Amino acid sequence: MRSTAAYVLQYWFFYLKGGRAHTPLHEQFLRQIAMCSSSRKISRRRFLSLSAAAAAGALLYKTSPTFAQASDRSAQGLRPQTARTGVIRVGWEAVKRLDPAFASSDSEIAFLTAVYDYLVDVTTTDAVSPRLAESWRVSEDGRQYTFKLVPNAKFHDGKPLTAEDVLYSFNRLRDPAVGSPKISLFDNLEQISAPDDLTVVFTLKTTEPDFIYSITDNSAVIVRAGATNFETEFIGTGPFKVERYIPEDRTLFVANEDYWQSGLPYAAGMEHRYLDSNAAIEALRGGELDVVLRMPNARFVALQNDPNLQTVTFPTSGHDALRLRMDMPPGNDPRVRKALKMATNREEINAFAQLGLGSPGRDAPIGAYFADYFDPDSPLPPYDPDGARALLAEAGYPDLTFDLFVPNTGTRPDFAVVIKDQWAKAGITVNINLVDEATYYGDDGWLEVQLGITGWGARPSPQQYLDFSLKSDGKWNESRIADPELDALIVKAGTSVDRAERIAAYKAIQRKLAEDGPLIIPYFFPTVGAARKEWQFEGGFTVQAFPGRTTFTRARQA
Amino acid sequence: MRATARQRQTQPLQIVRLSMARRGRLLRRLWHDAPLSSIGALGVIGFLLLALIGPYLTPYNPTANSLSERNQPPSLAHPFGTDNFGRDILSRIIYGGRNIFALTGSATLIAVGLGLVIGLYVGYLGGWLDQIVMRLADALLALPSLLLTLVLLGALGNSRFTVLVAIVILYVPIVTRVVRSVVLDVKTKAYIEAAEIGGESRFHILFREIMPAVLPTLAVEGALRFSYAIFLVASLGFLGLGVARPEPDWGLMVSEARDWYALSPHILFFPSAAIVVLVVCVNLMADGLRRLLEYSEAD
Amino acid sequence: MISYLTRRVLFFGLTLLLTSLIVFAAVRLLPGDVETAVLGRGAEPAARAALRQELGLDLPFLIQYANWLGKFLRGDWGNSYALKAPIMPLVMQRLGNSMRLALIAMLIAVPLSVLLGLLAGLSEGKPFDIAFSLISLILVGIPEFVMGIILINVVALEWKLLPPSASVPPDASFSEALPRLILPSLTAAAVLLAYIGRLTRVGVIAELRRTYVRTAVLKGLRWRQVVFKHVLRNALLPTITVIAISFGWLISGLVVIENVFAYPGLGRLMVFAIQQRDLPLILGGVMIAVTAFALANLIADLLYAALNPRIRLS
Amino acid sequence: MESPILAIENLTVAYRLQGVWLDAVREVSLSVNAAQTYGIVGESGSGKSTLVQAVMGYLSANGAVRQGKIHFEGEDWLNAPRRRREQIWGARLSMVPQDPLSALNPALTIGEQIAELVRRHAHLSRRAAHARAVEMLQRVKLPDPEGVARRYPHQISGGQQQRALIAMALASPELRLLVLDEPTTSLDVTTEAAILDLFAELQDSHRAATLFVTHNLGVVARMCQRVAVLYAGEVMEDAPTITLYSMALHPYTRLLLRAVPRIGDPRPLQAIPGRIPSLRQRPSGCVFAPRCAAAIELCHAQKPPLERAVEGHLVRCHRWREIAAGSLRLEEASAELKRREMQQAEIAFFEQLFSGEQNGAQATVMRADHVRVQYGVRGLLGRLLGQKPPFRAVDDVSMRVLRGKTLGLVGESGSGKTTFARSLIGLIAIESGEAHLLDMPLRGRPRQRAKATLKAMQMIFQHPEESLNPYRTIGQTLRRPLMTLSGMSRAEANRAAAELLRAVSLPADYLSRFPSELSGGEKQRVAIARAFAAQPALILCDEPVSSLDVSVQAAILNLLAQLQQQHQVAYLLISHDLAVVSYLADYIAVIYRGQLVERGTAESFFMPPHHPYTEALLASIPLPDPKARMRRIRLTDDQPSNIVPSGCRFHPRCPRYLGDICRTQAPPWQRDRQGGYYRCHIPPDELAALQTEPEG
Repeated sequence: MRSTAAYVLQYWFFYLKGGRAHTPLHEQFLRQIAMCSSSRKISRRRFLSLSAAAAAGALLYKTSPTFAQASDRSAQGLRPQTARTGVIRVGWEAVKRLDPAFASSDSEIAFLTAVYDYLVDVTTTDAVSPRLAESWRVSEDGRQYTFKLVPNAKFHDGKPLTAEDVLYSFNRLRDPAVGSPKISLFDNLEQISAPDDLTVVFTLKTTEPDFIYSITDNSAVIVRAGATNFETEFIGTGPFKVERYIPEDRTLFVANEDYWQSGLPYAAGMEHRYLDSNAAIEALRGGELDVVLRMPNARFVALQNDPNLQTVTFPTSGHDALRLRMDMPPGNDPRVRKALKMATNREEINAFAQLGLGSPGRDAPIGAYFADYFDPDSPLPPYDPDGARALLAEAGYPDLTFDLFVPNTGTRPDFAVVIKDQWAKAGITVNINLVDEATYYGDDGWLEVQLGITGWGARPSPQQYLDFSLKSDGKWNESRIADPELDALIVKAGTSVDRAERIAAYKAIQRKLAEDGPLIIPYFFPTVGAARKEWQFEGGFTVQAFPGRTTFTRARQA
Repeated sequence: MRATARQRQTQPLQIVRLSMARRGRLLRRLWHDAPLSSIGALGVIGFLLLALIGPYLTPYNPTANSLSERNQPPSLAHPFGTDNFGRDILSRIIYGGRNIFALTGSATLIAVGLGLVIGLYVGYLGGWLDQIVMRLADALLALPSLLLTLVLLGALGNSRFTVLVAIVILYVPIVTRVVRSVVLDVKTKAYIEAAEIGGESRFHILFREIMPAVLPTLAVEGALRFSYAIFLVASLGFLGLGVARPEPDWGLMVSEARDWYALSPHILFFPSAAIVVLVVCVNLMADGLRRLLEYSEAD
Repeated sequence: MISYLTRRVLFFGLTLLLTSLIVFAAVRLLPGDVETAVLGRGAEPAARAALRQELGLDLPFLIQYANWLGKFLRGDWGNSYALKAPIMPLVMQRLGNSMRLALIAMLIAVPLSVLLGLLAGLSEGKPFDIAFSLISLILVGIPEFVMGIILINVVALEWKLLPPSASVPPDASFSEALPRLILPSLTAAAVLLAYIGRLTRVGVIAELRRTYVRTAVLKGLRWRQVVFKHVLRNALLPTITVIAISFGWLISGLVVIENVFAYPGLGRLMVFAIQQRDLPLILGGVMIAVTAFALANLIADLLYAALNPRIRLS
Repeated sequence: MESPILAIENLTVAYRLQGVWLDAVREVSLSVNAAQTYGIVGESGSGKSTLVQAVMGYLSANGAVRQGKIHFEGEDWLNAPRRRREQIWGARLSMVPQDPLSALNPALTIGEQIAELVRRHAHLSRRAAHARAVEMLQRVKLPDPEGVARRYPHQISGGQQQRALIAMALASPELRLLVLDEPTTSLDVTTEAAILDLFAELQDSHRAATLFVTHNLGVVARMCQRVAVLYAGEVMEDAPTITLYSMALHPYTRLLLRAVPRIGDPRPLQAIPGRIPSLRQRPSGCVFAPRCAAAIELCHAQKPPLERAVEGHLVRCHRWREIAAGSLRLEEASAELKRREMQQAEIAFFEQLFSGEQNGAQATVMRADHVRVQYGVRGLLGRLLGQKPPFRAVDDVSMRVLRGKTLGLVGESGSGKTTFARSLIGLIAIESGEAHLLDMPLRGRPRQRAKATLKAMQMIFQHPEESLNPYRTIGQTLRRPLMTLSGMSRAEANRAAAELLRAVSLPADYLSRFPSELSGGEKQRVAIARAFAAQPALILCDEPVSSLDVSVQAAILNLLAQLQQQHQVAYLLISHDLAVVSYLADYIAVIYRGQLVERGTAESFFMPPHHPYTEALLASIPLPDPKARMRRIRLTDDQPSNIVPSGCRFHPRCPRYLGDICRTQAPPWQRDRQGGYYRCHIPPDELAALQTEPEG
């Protein structure tokens, strides 16, 4: 039976599809969603990536004082040299600040990643890999990190890289006068020294097993000693040189012929185009772009069906956290916090907001990405809206009403929309206030609101989330949680050199947060990417947890 | 000589208060001469009725999500299908229509009302005040409407109220200009002078003697403004400004559906079609209004 | 004519001045303080104060305005907060891009719409006229973003006739850029076409009813002569104005179109600037858009006056 | 006898309005011979424009010929294909339209508009066509024809535009029929006279037949050899001009002739009550029967045929024989009708209204001393904005209006007469000088004036269409001044409004009507009632009848006269029409370019000596009498200019221009023997002698 509207639609389908008959796409898509949301099966590829991460982690955190050596260094130089061809075109949102001390968005970091080098890098599986530091060593007490620099790195202006540049780069990030928001990353750093031109030593005040991740931070690129003018002069040691930067339009890069990793990059150049994600996807489909790494999930699902594209998803530690302030009613009542957890169906939220592409969250910022630390059995209250309603009534809040503040970006509004619906079943009224993201974070309003959704980007270690937002003295303690026991656990997790002790601490933290935390974290973002098949990626098409860190040095035009 | 091109003199349309029979005759004539205009007017009334009583007819909550029913193509249960949250698109369009009429309609009404009063006063009084107000109006009109709205949205915050204020600020100068041009014409008419020498108060002259002559033109202008406002709000919604999610706003629905059209084109189609149909209907209605006024003028 | 000219130019200047005041005031109302925008979060109070002084934010509003205006007129438009680049070249380059788009849209829309409007007006009430009216009405009713999405998906992605994005490489020659500009131009032209066409039609119909047309017919002139020599000459005069007005519309329309097609035009820059609360950039961009619009109006007015003997010779 | 140029047989033309065909012209037959000028006279709504369109073969889209034939030079004109018509239009058949400005293309030069016609038909070169255009402009006596050819329509005056159109119409040497569609209606009386002279002259030079369509009986009398009287789409009477004016057989024609005011004729005008039925309401019997004083049952029941009374005299009336025999005295019949009409008027009402004010010792109601009025006072901004330079419309005008008397103020358009009245009532500011009304100073806008001042002076406006607010009922309109100025309650005002309506001979149920439902004459009656509502001492009448049809005009003038007699109200009567002024006025003043040039009593006014301007005005009036001798004093067109001539302002156009003295010295006021004053350098006796000389 078919209404007139259905006929009109049929025509519209046909029209849009240029009149070709085809299998209705949405059915495929629905099937896919069903798979993702109903079964928790871990895909093969995902399984592999998880175990790789575990292996890398094991390698890295060996307490033995031997040098860690990355395996992929061996690949370098073995490949036969071929002429560099092609310009790989990548779609990004517009860049604003190109000063490493301030850069934050994917596109800005992508720019830095192309122009500069990190001392050490992270892999897609959260392992630390060498870059300008060809090797490094952690002292017995865990307070000294010694990095050996590659000998043949040169800046784009020809000056060879020395330890002095590394010192300058890190000291600049630590300098209060510069005012980098990353300054606190290095609070624990006592001093940096350079025993010789190719050796850098970081000395910590106290033990900090995750300190290596601070070295891999997005901002921690190595700049030329003395450089200050980062918005107009782009001199790094990286694989690409900036040929031309056209604000709010594009950046043209050319391959750095003198790159110290000889043979890289394979492409003759790279182009970053700054456009919004819809336009970027259309450009990708139309062959105007080669790679798009960040996009709405629905667009990604649709792209998976495009025969011209290769797609990839990886889990990350990035997530959206719904959080309630605990220093005021009703958030100060544990029953309320529990009731809210009970009123929330996380799977459904994941299915709606992430189309099942995300990995499930358990109300703590530690997800499956951190395979060692993740506790899949933390005691979450079961989904029970009626129970939640009863519990609220018991707590004296039978008609709870919240103003929920939500940045207007990503899947956060979708999250909010579903929460509104779910909580309504428990008798809770939610008024959604979508706020412009720049305003929301810019004015620090996000720290003040009672109920808000905060997006947290991917980080290589769970410790940062805990230090910043869940310690009573955390810089961004948005929920105003003040639990001495939790604080102690966080400190222990962040400082202990005993691996087992750390794992135990992380699991204890997860348990606490699941039972009585101020957060609801229903999912961890996937990182997604799509590239045209004209480009081949050595080692497969991969995307970093923070997509901006993805390098395209090993992309080759077919 | 003030007949610059842009200041197109709007002739006052001589609609005369009519007896019911004459009104009926004119409507029949309109139906006969311009059935499309009549259909447009009926369409607008239809949309209005739908917005008023539609919510009582639809069984769905426009913001209620349903995982099991997402992205369904049109069916009997969901004539326009469901969107990516499993929300009934027809319901959302109906509620969105409410938004259109409530926000856009009231903004247009306020702008038309303010423009009417300002236009009456400056047109009738003339002089310095008139010059200043008209220069100011020129300046506002020189701002491309969407840019002005964006700046205002930035300045006053992104809320429905701001959209309302923006539309009012945008349209008051335009309406003022139109009203003023009619007033300039009417105020030289002998009956206005007769009222003046009859010792009538300014209020009486403005609102009892002049205003009726302005109203017909204003009705046409108001209808056009309304259709432009629908466009503007839709464009804002599309740019992610104005009405916030999950409110059912047509422009917002189009914008959101952009992620989905490859998978479920109907999510994009229906709100787009709703915008197009309503705007076309409003334009047709404005055309019909103009014709009616011409008739009564010629009659 | 001379007095008319001076008056128009005077009004032009006055309008720009008032507009700049309005925009300046509106922009000053934008929330999110400038210091945070420039220095980032967590800046030292001293640095903030220094910046305030440097930017002259301590001064009374009108003095700020006067300072800004003085600098603006001297071509010193300052640096963009967000992009850290001088504003003038940035805005000018974007304006150039937008103009290029607008120009192509006009080149497509104006001749076609005048022709169709004329034909429809001449065949008032006949099938061609009805078809034209209906189609133009629907075109007017389709928002640019819907039109853009349809064109991208059908023409670019399904038929693969043209590139889907308008992201034109820098230094691209016109012929290289052209294929990328066609779709956005068409989107802009569609509404323009309907709009100008409808008004031309109305103008032609109105002129046909004027008494002088009867005089011309009763001279025994051929219908062709009557239409092209008498009617068109008068009917197209208001069309010039309409084109100028639609140019203003185009600037607004381009904001949406440039966003849909990712075209590096002024409109997209403005949306970006407003999102970033980049005050100097907003001011510079809006002022240049307003100037362009007002200039188009001025030119149209002068052209109208030059072509219309009633104004030219008064 | 040669065959006629134009032969119309039994023509019926109809319009399709909302799906119904309505006849605008019915069963009209007439034929126009070569070199003949055939007049068609009719009031508005008589179908004369439709007839013209049908003759031209250019009906509007919703019009069609339902029956009948038109032959043009023996050729079936109605069925001629478009191509054929295009060959004939402009070449053998031309038209001079009513409103010259709108008939000319604003975007083309005058020369080009004429030349293109020549090129089309005579196939001349561009240059030769232009030369021909200039030659034609010269033939229509335009000064500087070369210059005019280069100008655009808006740059020349209305009279010149009309001359240009005449030149265009006559440009083809093969012209056989010239159709004149009210060619002088929109022109000033002096311009009209000059244009009529031109036609008369040109008639001798071209052999084309002329169809002259007008509403003005005076024009017809002067120009035409034969006249057809059109009423409600039908020919009422068709006769040689002399016969028609002396021995009209149709009651309508007779009444029409008696409705025109004639200079020096104090008899009350013959008004025709009612109005022309609209297209929808054409009666089935005689179309004139509803307004006819002599109508009998037969007239209502049966349509009279167009009968031949004598050879060449056709009439459509059942009772023409009685009229011809003199047994039916139409005047008596209509006097009877008028009595019936007057019974409705509640004369007592006005007496009661005015009773409180009977201390009429004060003879002067209004006096104005050295009043000056300036237009377009501009400040700095105005100058920057390029406003026009200021223009003094009224310059040093002094006058007195006496209780119960009428002062007629006469002048061409733009002479400042209306401006003067408007300055008195406060619609425009007085620049200098002063005016008093019953010793109350007249200063400021109406809003700033005392109630008593407003109450004592009211105004009747020129256009009835504009003087009533179309959005307010008659009742609302009449009630306002009663409440605002006389302080009545709403109920009292309602009653009084009904009385007022009765006083102007309108039924009381008009109170709930809207102006669009009234005819022009009825609207003007309402406007008069409104003016009287405040019981003023002075009413300014600004061209009160100029936009009304002849038959209605008479009724309004009669009403004004009668109301004045009853209530001793004073009138300041402004008109360009000396006949109208002479009918009502006790005193007459003539204004030229803002200055009075002559004033005196009405009795003496029409006797020489006159100011030369007055003389020209008098000579311009087309008299509704074909035997009247025209004095040929003609003025050149007034140049549209704001520059006031030096010396005597009239000297550039003066037919009695003396020389330098006129150009350099302002003329003095001179007193003639009858007690009138005029402002001229020529002494009274000399002037009187000049003006009584018989025309050569």
